[in-house]
Amino acid sequence: MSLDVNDLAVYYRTLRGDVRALDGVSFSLADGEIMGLAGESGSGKSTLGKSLIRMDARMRHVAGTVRLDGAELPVADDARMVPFRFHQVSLVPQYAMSALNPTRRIGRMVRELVRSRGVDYAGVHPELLRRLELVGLDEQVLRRYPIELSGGMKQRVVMVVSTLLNPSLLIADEVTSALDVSTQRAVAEALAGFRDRGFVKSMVFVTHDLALVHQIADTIMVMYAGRPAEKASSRTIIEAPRHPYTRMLISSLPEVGVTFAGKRLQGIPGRPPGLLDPPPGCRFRDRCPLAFDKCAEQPPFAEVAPGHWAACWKAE
Amino acid sequence: GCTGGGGGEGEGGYPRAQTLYTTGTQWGPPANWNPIMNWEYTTGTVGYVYEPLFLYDPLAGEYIPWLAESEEWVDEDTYEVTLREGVEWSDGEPLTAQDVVFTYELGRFESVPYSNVWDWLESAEAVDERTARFEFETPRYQEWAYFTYSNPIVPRHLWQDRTEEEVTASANENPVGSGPYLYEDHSEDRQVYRRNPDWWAVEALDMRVAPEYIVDIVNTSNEVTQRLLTQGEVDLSNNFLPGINQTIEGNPTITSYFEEPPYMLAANTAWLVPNTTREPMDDPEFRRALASSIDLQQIVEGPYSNLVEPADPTGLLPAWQDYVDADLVEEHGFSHDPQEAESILAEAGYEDTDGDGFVETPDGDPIDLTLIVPSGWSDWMEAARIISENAQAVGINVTEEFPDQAALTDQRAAGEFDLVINNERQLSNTPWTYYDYMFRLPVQDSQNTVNFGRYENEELWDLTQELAETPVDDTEAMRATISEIQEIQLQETPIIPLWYNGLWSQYSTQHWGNWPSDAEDAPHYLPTTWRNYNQLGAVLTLTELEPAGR
Amino acid sequence: MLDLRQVTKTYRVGAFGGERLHAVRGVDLAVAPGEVVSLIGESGSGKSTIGKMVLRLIAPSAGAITFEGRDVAAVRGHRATKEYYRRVQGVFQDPFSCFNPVFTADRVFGLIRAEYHRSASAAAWRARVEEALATVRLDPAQVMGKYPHQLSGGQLQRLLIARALLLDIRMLVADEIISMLDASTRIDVLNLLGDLKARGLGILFITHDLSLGNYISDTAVILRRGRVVEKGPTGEVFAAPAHPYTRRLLSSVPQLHTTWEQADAALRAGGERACPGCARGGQPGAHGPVELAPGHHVGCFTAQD
Amino acid sequence: MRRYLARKILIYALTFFVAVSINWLIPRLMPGDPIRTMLSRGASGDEASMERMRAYYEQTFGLDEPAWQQYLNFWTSLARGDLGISVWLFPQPVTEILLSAVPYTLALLLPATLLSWVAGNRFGAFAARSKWLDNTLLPLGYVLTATPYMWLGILLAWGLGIVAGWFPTAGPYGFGSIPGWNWPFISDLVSHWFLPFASLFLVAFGGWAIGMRNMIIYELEAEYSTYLEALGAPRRLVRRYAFRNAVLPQLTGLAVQLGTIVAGALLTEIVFAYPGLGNLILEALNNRDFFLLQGAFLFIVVGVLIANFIVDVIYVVVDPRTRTQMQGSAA
Amino acid sequence: MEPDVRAVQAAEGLPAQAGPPERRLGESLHFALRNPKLLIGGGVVGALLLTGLVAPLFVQEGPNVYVGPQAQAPSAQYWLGTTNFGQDVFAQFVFGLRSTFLVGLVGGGIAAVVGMVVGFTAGYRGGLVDEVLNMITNVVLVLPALVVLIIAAAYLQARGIALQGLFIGLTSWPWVARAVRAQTLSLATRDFVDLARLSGRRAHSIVFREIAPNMSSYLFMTFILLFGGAILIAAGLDFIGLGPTEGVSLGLMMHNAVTWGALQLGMWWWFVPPGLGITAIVGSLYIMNVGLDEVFNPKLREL
Ligand SMILES: Nc1ncnc2c1ncn2[C@@H]1O[C@H](COP(=O)(O)OP(=O)(O)OP(=O)(O)O)[C@@H](O)[C@H]1O
Ligand SMILES: Nc1ncnc2c1ncn2[C@@H]1O[C@H](COP(=O)(O)OP(=O)(O)OP(=O)(O)O)[C@@H](O)[C@H]1O
Ligand SMILES: [Mg+2]
Ligand SMILES: [Mg+2]
Repeated sequence: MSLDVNDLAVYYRTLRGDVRALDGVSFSLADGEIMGLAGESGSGKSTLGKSLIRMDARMRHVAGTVRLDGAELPVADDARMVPFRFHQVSLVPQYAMSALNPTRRIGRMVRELVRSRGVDYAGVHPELLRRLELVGLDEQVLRRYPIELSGGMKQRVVMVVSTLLNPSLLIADEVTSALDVSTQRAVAEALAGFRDRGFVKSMVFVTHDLALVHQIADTIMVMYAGRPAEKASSRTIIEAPRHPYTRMLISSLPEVGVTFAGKRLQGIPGRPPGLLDPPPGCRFRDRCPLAFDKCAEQPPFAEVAPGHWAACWKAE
Repeated sequence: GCTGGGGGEGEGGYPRAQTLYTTGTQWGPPANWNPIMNWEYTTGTVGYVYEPLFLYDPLAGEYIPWLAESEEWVDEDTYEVTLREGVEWSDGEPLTAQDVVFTYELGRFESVPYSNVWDWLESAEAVDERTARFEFETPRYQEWAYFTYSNPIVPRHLWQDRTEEEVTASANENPVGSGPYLYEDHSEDRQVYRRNPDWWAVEALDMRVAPEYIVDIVNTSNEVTQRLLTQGEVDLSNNFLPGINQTIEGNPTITSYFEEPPYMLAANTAWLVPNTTREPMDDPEFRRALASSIDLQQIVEGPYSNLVEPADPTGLLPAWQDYVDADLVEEHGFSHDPQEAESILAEAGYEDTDGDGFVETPDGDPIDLTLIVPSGWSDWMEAARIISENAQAVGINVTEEFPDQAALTDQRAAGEFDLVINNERQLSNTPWTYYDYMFRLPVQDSQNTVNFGRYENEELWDLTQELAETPVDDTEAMRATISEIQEIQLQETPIIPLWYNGLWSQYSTQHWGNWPSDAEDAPHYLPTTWRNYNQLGAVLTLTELEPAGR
Repeated sequence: MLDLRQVTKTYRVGAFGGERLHAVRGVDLAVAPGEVVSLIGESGSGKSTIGKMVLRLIAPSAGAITFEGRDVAAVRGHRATKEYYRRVQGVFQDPFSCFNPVFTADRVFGLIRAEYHRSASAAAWRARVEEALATVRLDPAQVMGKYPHQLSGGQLQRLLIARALLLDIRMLVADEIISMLDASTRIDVLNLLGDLKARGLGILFITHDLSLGNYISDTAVILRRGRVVEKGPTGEVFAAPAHPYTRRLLSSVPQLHTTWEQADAALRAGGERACPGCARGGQPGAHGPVELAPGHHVGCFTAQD
Repeated sequence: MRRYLARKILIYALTFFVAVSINWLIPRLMPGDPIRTMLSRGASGDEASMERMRAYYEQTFGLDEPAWQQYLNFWTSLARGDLGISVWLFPQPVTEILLSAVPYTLALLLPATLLSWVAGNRFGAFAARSKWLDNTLLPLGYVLTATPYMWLGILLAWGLGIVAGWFPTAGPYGFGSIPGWNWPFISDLVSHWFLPFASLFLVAFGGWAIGMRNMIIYELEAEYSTYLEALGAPRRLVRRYAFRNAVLPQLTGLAVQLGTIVAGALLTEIVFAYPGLGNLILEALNNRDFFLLQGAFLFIVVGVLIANFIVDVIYVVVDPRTRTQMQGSAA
Repeated sequence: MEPDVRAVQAAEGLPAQAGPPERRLGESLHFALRNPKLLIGGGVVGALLLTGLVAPLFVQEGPNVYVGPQAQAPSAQYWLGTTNFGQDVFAQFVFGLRSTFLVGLVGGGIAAVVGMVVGFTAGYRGGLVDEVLNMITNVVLVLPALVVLIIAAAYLQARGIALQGLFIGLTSWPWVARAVRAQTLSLATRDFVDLARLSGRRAHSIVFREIAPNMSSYLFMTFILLFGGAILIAAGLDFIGLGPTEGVSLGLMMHNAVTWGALQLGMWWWFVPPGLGITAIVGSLYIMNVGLDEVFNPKLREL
């Protein structure tokens, strides 16, 4: 069990009260597992990712624990998290395009970063080159400034840098959203390759594109309004989802071959609840065709089948 | 030891005890040492380096033979001047009558300031080594006397090959003169002179200038000068320093000519010049009413804190007191008297017909006058405020305006103004210079130096010319003519005297003593470095100075 | 209805504008009433540039665009432009950036009224707006008077479409209107476009998502580096992509029921690099559109890049 | 790069042309006649000789020619490096006057600008995001930038000069000193230089410190900083990066502010009777000395342009972003 | 002398708007009321402004009238003492405040307007217009403003405070133009601009009705900086005697105090208040500006 998140709750402090962006999230991640984290915008995917490595000043850890490789991650304590970062947990951020200091040559930045973490740069340099090559970049990029690289290149550089110290857990947040299909594919495959080669043990791959996540992830967790809705293997999620939200989501995805004239797809009516003061009970209740009285009570995120968790009273 | 002021005492500096620091004349970096260019030669060029034939001491009212030993009007039209024996230029050449003749011959160049001498001078020749003779078409005695002391003599042997441009447009670096000092050095903010050990007066007059060095400091602002004076870095300041009266009272090391108000000698008269080509300033009654409305005392006590004195109704400087006809002043003079002003106005038909509190002309036109003084001349600006207030108090609508100085000069020259304050003419050997300033005719399109009010009175101008042709030693005749002038002047009031501007001068006794003052035993010379004042005997101040503590 | 002939757009870039960037090169295409034409291509292939040229937001460097027989370039002056916009409207990619964040969202209607329907009475206008909102299936109570951030992307996007419907439009340029939306709201907007098409509107649908292009459009136009490399009835293009580029693009699209490996395998099986256009006599790497089947053209420009 | 420089140089050349032409024009539009102003300082009051002299000097200065001719003459002599003769300080060549004044201005300007920039940036970066420093020391910075140059100058002159007696308050060196390469003179020089320098420095320092503080806060919020922090980079490194990036806009700020700083220097010179361009300009103006005014202006414009150019070049060297923009498009 | 450009440059990073007005207003107000920088800065400026507006009403005679004894230290009757001529320093101070604010308002306002018009036009129109405007901006930028102002000031025969403000405004706009241009460039790429064009809007109303409102907080901050800058420039001009020839201003008071020997005479009451007044106004404006930045920019807010 590489990562074990238990009942994690993280709120954003705002003027008008706490935004309950993560409210009781539990899941675990096995060694070597790539978990796709999907869900609508605002469902708390990024918040979860950030909580595992570095909370920003506005985030407040309310409850829950995170264990990584058996050791507790002090997620709420910025200073105590430092030793874990980069070494144990690492991140390919959503903003990878602007994650590199625009005025430093990439090589120099990497060197300074690595040294500042107490690692001998000379020791990792060959590995760095090897990995760059692996993602299709040559040594030259180290002598370039970020602006001289295309979006896809920067994305790949960040991937290599973030995983340079072979962290146990990698969080990849929307790393492909800004790329077009062919680059998207290359980047996604490279990330999977990193896992295969053992550069990272496990990975949380955040995206809102189910079709994409399904290509590389072992498992998928679908989030809804700050809570996990369903988690299962990719195949199961696509082919036999149990949570009504997941089901509706998947059926609204057009595929090549499906046409408007042929088969009119249906979206999910309504909007997710605001997280400032969410209603009690199942948060999908308002939009759920299956909703019934019991949904006024929060369904547990329960294992409905081996390796298949869902938070729905009707999931069985 | 950073107070620096006096500079290094030993190596690399002028010894403080033997150096006189002056300021107040030079407003920009020393740029030329050309005595002919009398508007901007570096302080001391004339007086310290070049010298005139005579000095005129206005306090004593007498001419002091300087390069000249004596002068004589051989006949009405012929003047002969005899030089001293053994006077040498600082390069060792003798100073001769040829030099004197040459200097005046330079006036044949139209660009030389005294070129107008040739309007009435016929010829100049050297009779012998020491005697020069001048023949006149019209002997303008007063003006000639003025020339003999104000124009310095230049060395012919160095200047004779100079072109007009070299004479009137060259810097004349390394000046060779006959005076008590030699050019030593200059930089952007100072001019340094060193004593001339071979100065002729040491032998001839047993006179020596006390400071070995004179450092004249370029002015930047009054504020800086005050600082330097307080810090003892400057010995003699010829700046108008407001509030200096308090310093003089409170600081024993800072003194001036008088111990009490007005503290300073008078240097010139400030006039209120009405533009007599405009209504209603063309009306003597109106001018008189205006004159009576002005409370000079308020100006003297206000902006000047008693550093100046109100002017005599004739406008003549205290040095010319003898020429003021007291009876006439008694009869026709004016003084601050608002009621009188109002009644003059009423009698002359100036009444407030539209009820705005200000009088209109007898024709019923509103009067709205502007008094201009240059912006930045803060004392005058304050004075202008007071004058406007005073005038308004008697119903004359005057408002003050402060245009830029150069703009004002334009307006003044073109006669495009109502009222302006001016003090162009300085202290001199004769009141003639003042009357020339007031009444000069004909009025031209552009009046640049005289008669800004464009006042036309043939009679006064004739009298002025008569005065010009009166011998300077015939004081009776002079007085008679001047009385005639004053009789008309006081009734016409073409130009209103305001106050006497001071010969601003304050000195520190920290390093030098025996400064001029009105005390019995003190020297009575003009304590100034202003341009053209050395010829008025200011240079003699230097001969009287004594190092402090002796 | 809309015709593009040899439309080209060249940008001057670099210091002094010394370099040329060919954003669009010799594009021919046509949109008929009631037809959805999708423009598909990678980022930078010139899709938006075409859309903007149609909307007269930028001027073509060469070529002609005609709308209902009139040359669009000839539309000059404020009045004529307004008339043009009465017929042709656009909806853009990012619904959030289409709304001025400092004003309420319904200001987009206000602008239309101020420019086109000054004389309409308030009541008549309201009725008109409500009708348009009904068409896009929005509840006026939910959207009127709200600020853009208070509305979802789908709502905003529908507001924009409703805005276009307030005018008597014949042609809609929809530039990536769904890429910023969540999967669940996306389909609603697409369905709406389908409804509009049924009303006889011509739609230029710009996308880089091939599956969406397929879902809604009648004709697919594949752009690559400013050139049309393939053009044809959507079904045909997707079922039998002719140009290698189209094929590669298709194989990279993540699909729910096909993995990338499977897609690759299919691609290999189909003869990876063969260009049917060349096979039909086009000069390899340099031929313009070659008709493969009725209305299905393929161009091959590899040699000229 | 070369193209970029070529373009810049073109812009600078045009700017130079326009600025200098404006300067040629403005004094000539002003009321007031330089020759009359010059001669009226003299003692000779004779109208007739005055008129003759005026005509003579007008011709000497070429002011009797038509304006367009004067303008052409101006450019042709400028091309020969001849700035004409000063009216006020007749007959000194303008170039000479300026050459003796410029060193003083530079002696104040260069160190004050550079040191304040460096120190201000360091201090601002140091103070940023430290609540304590931010709330205590930075207000001081604000007060400093908000202080009129001359006011601070005078306060210093009186406080440290007159009252404390630590420093002389006027002139470039003691009025009794004779310039030379010896210690007494050099220390004299430095002690005179210090107060004007300090007052310029302090005002500018406050400005830079605040600017830096504001800039660096944004940089610390930037995503590359967040990324570094997420990877556990120490604060030192994050700040160092932020500092470097924040300095770049400060560099542009330097170019933008130069005109202002020059103005400040001129005022300071006036307060401390420092014989730089400050007093020259003011007096040249009062005396309608077109030629000196043009010359001084030219010096300043050229100086500012050169400084701007240097900043531009430095900017290109240190900020890779500008370089790629210059090449036209991103890779 | 010139506004602290850097603060504005920093603010360029500002997300064009942090939410819609009604929420923004509420939030901004909330943060504004809790921002000590804004409160203190605003408080000082406000207090001085109020003094400048109200106090002159209670001064019986004009500021230049000789009302009392000469050179008197502060007393119950003359709160700030009197000048060498017996003018009431307090009266001068409050009138001076008024004109100092006026200079700031006129100078800052004109600079803001010119800078914005140039910046908007250059940024929105682009192309040749942009190049030309950029060139003009550059020229004005390198022209040493003070020197030009000195010349301009001398050119005017009589100078009022408003006129001085006008001239200051006309020389201090370039950096605003640059900044506004940059902002406009980025805002003009927003789709709502295209949409407005599609709605048949004309260019000027797009700029002023669509783009400008999005920069309102930024423009406001710019104006504040210009305001302070204009005051300082005016003080510099006044100080060297090229200030207004009519009326009073704080700079003029300083000038008068210095020329009339207030320092030598130890008349601190004449010399200190105007300098302090200027420093207080400008300093508070700057501090206020940083406060505003923190209020408008969510990134800088501290909870
Ligand atoms: N700084 C913040 N302050 C207040 N609320 C925030 C903040 N950041 C995020 N939130 C709220 O927290 C919730 C979760 O946000 P999060 O960014 O984790 O969503 P996400 O699933 O990553 O969405 P997306 O797909 O758009 O990236 C949202 O409702 C969002 O509005
Ligand atoms: N104003 C412009 N100036 C210079 N180049 C431009 C401009 N606008 C677009 N381009 C360039 O033109 C090319 C086509 O751009 P366009 O926006 O049409 O692409 P696109 O297919 O819409 O891409 P995306 O999917 O990213 O929106 C790109 O290389 C782009 O960089
Ligand atoms: Mg996210
Ligand atoms: Mg696009």
